[in-house]
Amino acid sequence: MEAAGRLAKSGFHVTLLEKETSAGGHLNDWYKLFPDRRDSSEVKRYLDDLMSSEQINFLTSTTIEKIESKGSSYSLMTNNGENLNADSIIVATGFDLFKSSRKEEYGYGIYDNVITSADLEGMFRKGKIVLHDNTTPKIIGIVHCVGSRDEKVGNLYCSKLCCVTAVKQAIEIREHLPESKVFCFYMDMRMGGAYYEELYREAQEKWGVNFIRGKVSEASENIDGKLIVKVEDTLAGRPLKMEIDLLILMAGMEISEGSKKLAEISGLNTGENRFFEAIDNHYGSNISNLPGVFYAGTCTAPMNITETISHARAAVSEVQDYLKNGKS
Amino acid sequence: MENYYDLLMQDIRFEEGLNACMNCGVCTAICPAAEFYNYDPRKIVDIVQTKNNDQIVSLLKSEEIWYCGECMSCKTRCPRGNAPGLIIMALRSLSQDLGFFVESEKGRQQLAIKRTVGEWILKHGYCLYLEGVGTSMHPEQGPVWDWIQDNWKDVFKRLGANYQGDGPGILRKIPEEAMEEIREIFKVTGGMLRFKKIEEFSKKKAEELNMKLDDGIDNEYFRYIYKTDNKTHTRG
Amino acid sequence: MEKFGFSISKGRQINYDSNDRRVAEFIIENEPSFRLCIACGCCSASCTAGSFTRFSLRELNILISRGENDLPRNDLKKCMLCGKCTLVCPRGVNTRNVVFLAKQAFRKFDSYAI
Amino acid sequence: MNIEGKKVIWKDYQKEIADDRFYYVRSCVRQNFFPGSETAFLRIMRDVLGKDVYEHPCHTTCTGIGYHGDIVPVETTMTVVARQFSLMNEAGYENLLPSCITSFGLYTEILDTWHHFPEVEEKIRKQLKKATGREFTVPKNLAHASDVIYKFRKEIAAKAKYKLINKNTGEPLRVVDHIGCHYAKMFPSKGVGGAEYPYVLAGMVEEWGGQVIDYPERRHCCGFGFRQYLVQANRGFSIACSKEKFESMQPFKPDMIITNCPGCPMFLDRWQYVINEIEGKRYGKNGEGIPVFTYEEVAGLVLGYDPWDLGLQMHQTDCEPVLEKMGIEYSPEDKFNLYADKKSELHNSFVKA
Repeated sequence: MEAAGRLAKSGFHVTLLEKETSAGGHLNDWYKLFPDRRDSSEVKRYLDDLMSSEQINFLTSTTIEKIESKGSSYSLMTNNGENLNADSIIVATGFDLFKSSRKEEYGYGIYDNVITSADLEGMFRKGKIVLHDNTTPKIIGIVHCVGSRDEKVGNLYCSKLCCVTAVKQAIEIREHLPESKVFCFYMDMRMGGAYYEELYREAQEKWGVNFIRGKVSEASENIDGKLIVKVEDTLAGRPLKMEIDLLILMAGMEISEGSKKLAEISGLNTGENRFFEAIDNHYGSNISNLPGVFYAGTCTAPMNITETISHARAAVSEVQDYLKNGKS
Repeated sequence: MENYYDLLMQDIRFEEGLNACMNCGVCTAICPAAEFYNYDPRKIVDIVQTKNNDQIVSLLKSEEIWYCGECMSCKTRCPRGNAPGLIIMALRSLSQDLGFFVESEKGRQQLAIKRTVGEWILKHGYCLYLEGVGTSMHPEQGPVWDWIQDNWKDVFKRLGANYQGDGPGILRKIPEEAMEEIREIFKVTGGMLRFKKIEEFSKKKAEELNMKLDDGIDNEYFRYIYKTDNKTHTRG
Repeated sequence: MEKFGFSISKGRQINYDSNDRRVAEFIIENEPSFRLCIACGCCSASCTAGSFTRFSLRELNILISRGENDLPRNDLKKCMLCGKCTLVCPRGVNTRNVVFLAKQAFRKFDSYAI
Repeated sequence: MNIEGKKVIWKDYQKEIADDRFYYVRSCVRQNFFPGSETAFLRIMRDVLGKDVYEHPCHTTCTGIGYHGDIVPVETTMTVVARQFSLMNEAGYENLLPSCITSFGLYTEILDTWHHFPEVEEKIRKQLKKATGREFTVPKNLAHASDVIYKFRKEIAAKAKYKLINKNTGEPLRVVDHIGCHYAKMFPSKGVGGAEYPYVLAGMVEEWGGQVIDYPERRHCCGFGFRQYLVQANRGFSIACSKEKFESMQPFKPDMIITNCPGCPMFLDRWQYVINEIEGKRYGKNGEGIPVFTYEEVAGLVLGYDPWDLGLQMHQTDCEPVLEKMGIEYSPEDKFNLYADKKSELHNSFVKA
């Protein structure tokens, strides 16, 4: 959306293809953003305003079925049978949240009170954090690194944003439910963004969130429907077992299904982490292996919103440069 | 001093079991041994991956490498594809090959296993031998086991066994030529050598402790290693 | 027990649900910085007592906050209250006061004093 | 608990199980403690399902207990296993069918190691040749005996005389399934249903009318731990593991436990007796224990075999409460009767087979 808006402002004719019925992706599902916890709708509004240009042809419920190089341009065929011609393409196919049921030992989809970070955002939107039986949870556990840093699910990388999401959500839970206790189970606290570490400190200081260093090994359900969590408290060097009312899985980021399909039909390169691979990680992170095709955002790696918007702007600059000078 | 890390690397299980560990503790969290023994598989993996020779020697002589039950629950969960259980098996093998096992109470027990299970394999072709498992050494087998032992011929016959008989069937007598093959395999592949080392190092230890160690299981040293629990291994 | 030659082992898991966390709560109430610990180990590294005996403030802080009081109860005796730990803490935890309060709390909640 | 979630996972773990012509290898523990189970298994396979199951008189232990007791080196174990393969080749069979879970796990692990380290397999070939003059090819299919019963659970249900249903209440029996650790924890894809929610026993129980109960320590080891049981000084650990499981399952009021590993049922059975002796505690209803069964015993009961032909008299924890609930016709006074008429008939039929 950022790239489309910016390009339109510069006078280009832009066609934006969106597989859903509206643009915005995961931003639509999130309630408040880290680290300043502003409402996600404010960022969405900014993007929508950018999109209001008449230079943008916005096609929803549209995917690409075929992509062909026609000399110096590309011909795209959509699922609606439409043929589009483009001098340049920006790929902004985003990410999918890791499907938490694949971490079988955490019982997502089996145990009623195991939910994901995305499910919790839904609860925040409704203003009600409740268990499956509509009662209020008292002890809440947050599991970091679900689907990240884990060879068992084929993702060796860190998704980068789950730690800060966990801290943000822990604070929000404490705000909503002042009587509750929150436990974060982490391997390393990776708070590498502006004001992330400060948020972590606030969670400890102001909100009394508990942090236990250890990867949760399994969750199970007892006769009362409570979850039993097994973890090693590695800093104490002892295994630890506790009862939890609600367990929240911090689902990591994976290449989206849409990206996978695009990679198959286009010949765009993907890396070992299965995200799209740019020609250079340092100075060419927008540039793909196909001339005139550029990347923007989380289709190349986990990124936060700030980074995604910056990356999109950089893609715009690459497109401009390409159309002006580089096209041969 | 030998480089013990290199020696461990000669064991295929060590190579399979050790990748880079990030100390997440998922193995300890699920480990039955860590739940009851003063034991932390995460720390063992962390020590061996440092390749620190002194620390590895300490491990080879320690009690803690003998706590694992080899259930392999750790392997299911490790996010880095390690198998602490396999690393333990390599450590135990090396500890026996070098004679370090007699330096710990739990390590010394290897002789008891060799003289029961080990001997039974070579004599009878199975790891267990009905007449060797009595309630004097296995009181937990209970009154029903006494009844079975008193009447084993009839009990086993009724249940379709072919006890010490020819041909196929439960607890049959395995033909001598087959047993000879098994013994030959033990000779060729290092099984006999392992047994010999367990015996020799144990005999030395028994002398050092001034204890009697004859053949078989009815002697002072065997009883000592079979029954001693100095109560430092668990919390209570 | 004699009959079988062994007794049933007791678990050593930290059982958070049944542990007594009154000592931890007492410390937090009187020294809220206790919560800020990130277990970096600076306190243990600079600890005078820790360089001569097996004594880790980092570990004791964690154990107390989990309600595992047995080791801290006895180990805290080793602290000489020199205060270096407080000086070096990157999170501003007043560890010296934590030790002080912990001793006080044990006196308060335990039937026996340290 | 949402069973649909489990079904999704079960779908992902469908292993290949051979249909016929099996090469059976016996279990050290099962032969000694549950001989009736191996007998029942072969009866079911041959008489009920009409399968060809061959047993070579010259086969031996895989050395599993010695291997996991760490007295047998890995290369020795691999070579003994290679010899088992060689005997199977000699008999003209390709589908290996171990009675033991530790064997099954070990065979799986060795085949995996050889796959990743072909030089190890080469070395073992040379050693086997040197020691015995034998050569071998690896099995085409490897399935544990419980996999095969799982595969034919519907055929067994079709011929069932009894169901896992409480005859008096009409309610399904509440069954705890305990899977041997080495069944799938090392290689989840080699177990029916995977490592976290194995379906191999649950599938049998459901098919035969019972209800499987999940409880927090479901995946916990029984505590055998090889050396942890073999040496008396270590048994405090072994029993503590089983106790952990009993304490965890008790609130769910299970009627019985079903197992697929030879060792687990023996420990879950005997440790109940010991806990009662030491602490005066029992985990079943009305001061009884919780009866523990092998899957062969359960299949046999469902098919209407005499409980004493199945060897239930060898259990320390009484099985009668389950026999009563299922409405099985049996003769209580024959339990310890060594000279019951049936024995010779059964014995003869078996030896002939």
